[in-house]
Amino acid sequence: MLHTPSGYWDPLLWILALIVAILIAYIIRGFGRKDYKGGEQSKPFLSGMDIPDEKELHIRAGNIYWGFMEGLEGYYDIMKKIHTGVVNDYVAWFLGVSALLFIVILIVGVT
Amino acid sequence: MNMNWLLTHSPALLIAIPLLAAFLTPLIDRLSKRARNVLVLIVLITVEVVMIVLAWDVFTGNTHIYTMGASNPTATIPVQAAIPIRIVLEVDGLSAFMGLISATVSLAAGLYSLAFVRRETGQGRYYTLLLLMLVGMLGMEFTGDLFNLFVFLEILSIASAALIAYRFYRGDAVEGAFKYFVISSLGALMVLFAIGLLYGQYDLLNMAALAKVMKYTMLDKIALVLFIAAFAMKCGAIPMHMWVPDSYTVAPASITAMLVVASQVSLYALFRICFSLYGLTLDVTTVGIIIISLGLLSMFVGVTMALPQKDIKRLMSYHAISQTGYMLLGVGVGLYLIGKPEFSTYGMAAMEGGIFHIFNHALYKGLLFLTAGAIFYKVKTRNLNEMRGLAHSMKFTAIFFMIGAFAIAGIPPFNGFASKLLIYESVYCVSPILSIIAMLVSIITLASFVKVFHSAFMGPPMRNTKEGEVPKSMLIGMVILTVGIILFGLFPGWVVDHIVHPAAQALADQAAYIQAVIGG
Amino acid sequence: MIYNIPFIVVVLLIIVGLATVVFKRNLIKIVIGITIIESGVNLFLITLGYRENSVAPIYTFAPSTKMVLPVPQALTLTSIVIGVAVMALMLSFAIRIYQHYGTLDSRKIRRLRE
Amino acid sequence: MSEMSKIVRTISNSLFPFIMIYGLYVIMHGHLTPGGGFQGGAVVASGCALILVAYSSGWVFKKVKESNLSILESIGAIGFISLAFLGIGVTFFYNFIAGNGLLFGEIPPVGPNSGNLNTAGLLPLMNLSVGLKVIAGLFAIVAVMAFVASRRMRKK
Repeated sequence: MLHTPSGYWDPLLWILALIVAILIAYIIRGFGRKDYKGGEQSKPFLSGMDIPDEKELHIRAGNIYWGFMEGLEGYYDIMKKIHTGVVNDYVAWFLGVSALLFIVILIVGVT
Repeated sequence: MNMNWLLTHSPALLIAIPLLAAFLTPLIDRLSKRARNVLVLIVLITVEVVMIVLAWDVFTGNTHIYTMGASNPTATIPVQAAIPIRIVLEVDGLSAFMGLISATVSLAAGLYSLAFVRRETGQGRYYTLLLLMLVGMLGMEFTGDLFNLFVFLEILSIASAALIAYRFYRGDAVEGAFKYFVISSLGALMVLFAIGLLYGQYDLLNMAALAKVMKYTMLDKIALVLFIAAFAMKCGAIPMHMWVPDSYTVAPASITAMLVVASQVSLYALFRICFSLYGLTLDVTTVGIIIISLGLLSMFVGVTMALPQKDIKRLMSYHAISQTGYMLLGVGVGLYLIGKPEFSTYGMAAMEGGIFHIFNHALYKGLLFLTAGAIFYKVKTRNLNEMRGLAHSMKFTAIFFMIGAFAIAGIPPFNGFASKLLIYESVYCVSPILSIIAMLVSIITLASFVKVFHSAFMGPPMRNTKEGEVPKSMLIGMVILTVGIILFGLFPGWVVDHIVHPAAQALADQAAYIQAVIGG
Repeated sequence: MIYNIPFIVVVLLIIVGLATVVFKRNLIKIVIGITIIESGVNLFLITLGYRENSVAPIYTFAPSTKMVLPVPQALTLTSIVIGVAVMALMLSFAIRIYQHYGTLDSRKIRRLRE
Repeated sequence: MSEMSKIVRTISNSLFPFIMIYGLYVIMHGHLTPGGGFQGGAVVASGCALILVAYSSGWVFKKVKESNLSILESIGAIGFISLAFLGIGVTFFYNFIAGNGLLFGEIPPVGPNSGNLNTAGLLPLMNLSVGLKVIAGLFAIVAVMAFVASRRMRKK
């Protein structure tokens, strides 16, 4: 049992709760109709388009989260510009951060 | 050889045994490959066992001091002098904690290497350098002497650079190694310069003795800036992180797991210098805010950069940066609150969370890199676009990957959740925004590992790969880390009370650190 | 004043070295830049141990005057030894990179990026 | 790199023994005068580098194998650490043969003196092993680099 500032965390208790929850879910599932299967609804639905052969269907990594990347395009453009891969720039970033820390600790942080 | 003798000498033995074995390896390599592997394994297991024995003793409250070459291991101050002159090893809670991490991950990486580098040439040198990396890490953790810290830092970075370039027949491996080495030797030189600044003022190199007389003058501030910049760069804090994905990607997977720990050791050095060397003389608010903001930046930029990556190891290296951010955040909040009334509740919890996260991260990120290596071993590519359906043939690897991914995303009941919970709850005290960002980062982490799992393991099987699982020794290496993750996940309370709390206490209590060496 | 000149040289050396590493695109020149910084740091350490009107810390026929501090000299020596290893490794990386990429221009050596 | 002219070779032949002796002197007197294992080793290795420049790297590799050099290097390192291990009855690196009157075991005289070689216990032995490591290591580095460079030149 792990005591945190405002409570506690016990994984064993959590697993117990998980098992109980799964049991309850299984019981609720048991109320369902057994014959409610097959037909149109069990087929995959892809925006009304034709489904390619199910055995060969696999979304490539490059296409996952396409929308997210598209939405944050400006941010990712900046990031691409920063990550040049030139070793001189790495050193320049290091020196830049050191300079910033100099300013913060030596000038701003007066005790 | 009784238990007491072993305990007294264990700090020196832990550094000396791998060092001796490192140079024996190339000789034995010429006689027999099998004998070399056995030697390396025996040494790694010995280090792990001795480390557990030592750590157990340290966690019960005894700080171990070892003075090299003195007539008595605890005689830190020679009779003729008033200050510590010899090299002093000081193993307190945090050192033992970090040593435990290094030994465990090295053992897993060593086992994994047996099969993983089987087809490569120059294995004798590979194991030499692997043991030297272990020496560098343990040395940096145990030493109580600033210059010695620099020496072990350089041993660590030279060994790491040589190992990153281990597949030298690939151009990108050498490129990554060169980039890593340029920036890390520059950082090490800055550390040396800072050590010179401190030595020039106080004529001391021993950290405890320095801490006692530290006045926080202008030169001390300059030294502090150089230390923070160099060690933050070495642990991969954004925006000085660019070498991390480059070098982690091209190194052999077992070495990448070690490199993760090497970064954590730099993090240890950063914390050690902020807390034990400067301590309360420091302007804790400013430095705390600096470390917190480095942490936030690392968390957020690291995870968002990980999301679009197509190279599996590159993606994981960006996650390594983002997870380092959690540690910086947790311990930074601790530093920010030190000396304030909230420290005993929230500050301590934040530091426990940050330090606990170091161990958790070493375990699950090591495991994830090892699974990435297993995938590379099988399909000979790191590109996620070119792989699919690997779960059909690599069932165990898929399960290990899933456990690692759940742990890194902070899904209960794995270990990542426990440390993240501590961090979320305690940084809330400084500002609720910190907690919100931390949770957001966790969600994006899960999202990107869903992507990896989907594209590597799901879908129809690949046509032109061999069936079957990776060799047994690789699986054993992964099992060690998986068992660690599950145990730490199921018993977080015990771990925090008996392992993490002494480590955080050692970091927070500067007076005890000084007293152990100087006395009085 | 005269005893401050070494410190000025130290700062100059480090700045020259950093400028070399940041602005020169040739890998060999980057290695040279690192070596210049290292020389600067070594000079700094040696200068720290200097005491006015004192002799080298050798006990053979030592006159009974002050001696300069031997510790910074030991530190410098260690740092030089490490520097040799660093330079050898970096140069061998540069040789390997030249074999694979056919160039030493750091702008063209970036298969790893983003 | 091809062989250099006869003049260069003759002069390096005659210089080589002196450089060797000087380097070994620096290693042996490491505990008395400035210098020691690394410096002396570097001097010896630079003497070897002179031979390397005068007679091509191919010639040198016919005489010495790189793998033998790395064995020597390992032996040097093992010697150093073993010497440190020998003191573990007291502490690691404990100088247990200083001042016991045997090999390197005399107590150094106090005050200005000409220096006694037979003092300092473990230190001269450690200097010797470091010297061995540095000679082998530095010579291997220089020779391998010269060899790689000359091979590339021939390819062009």
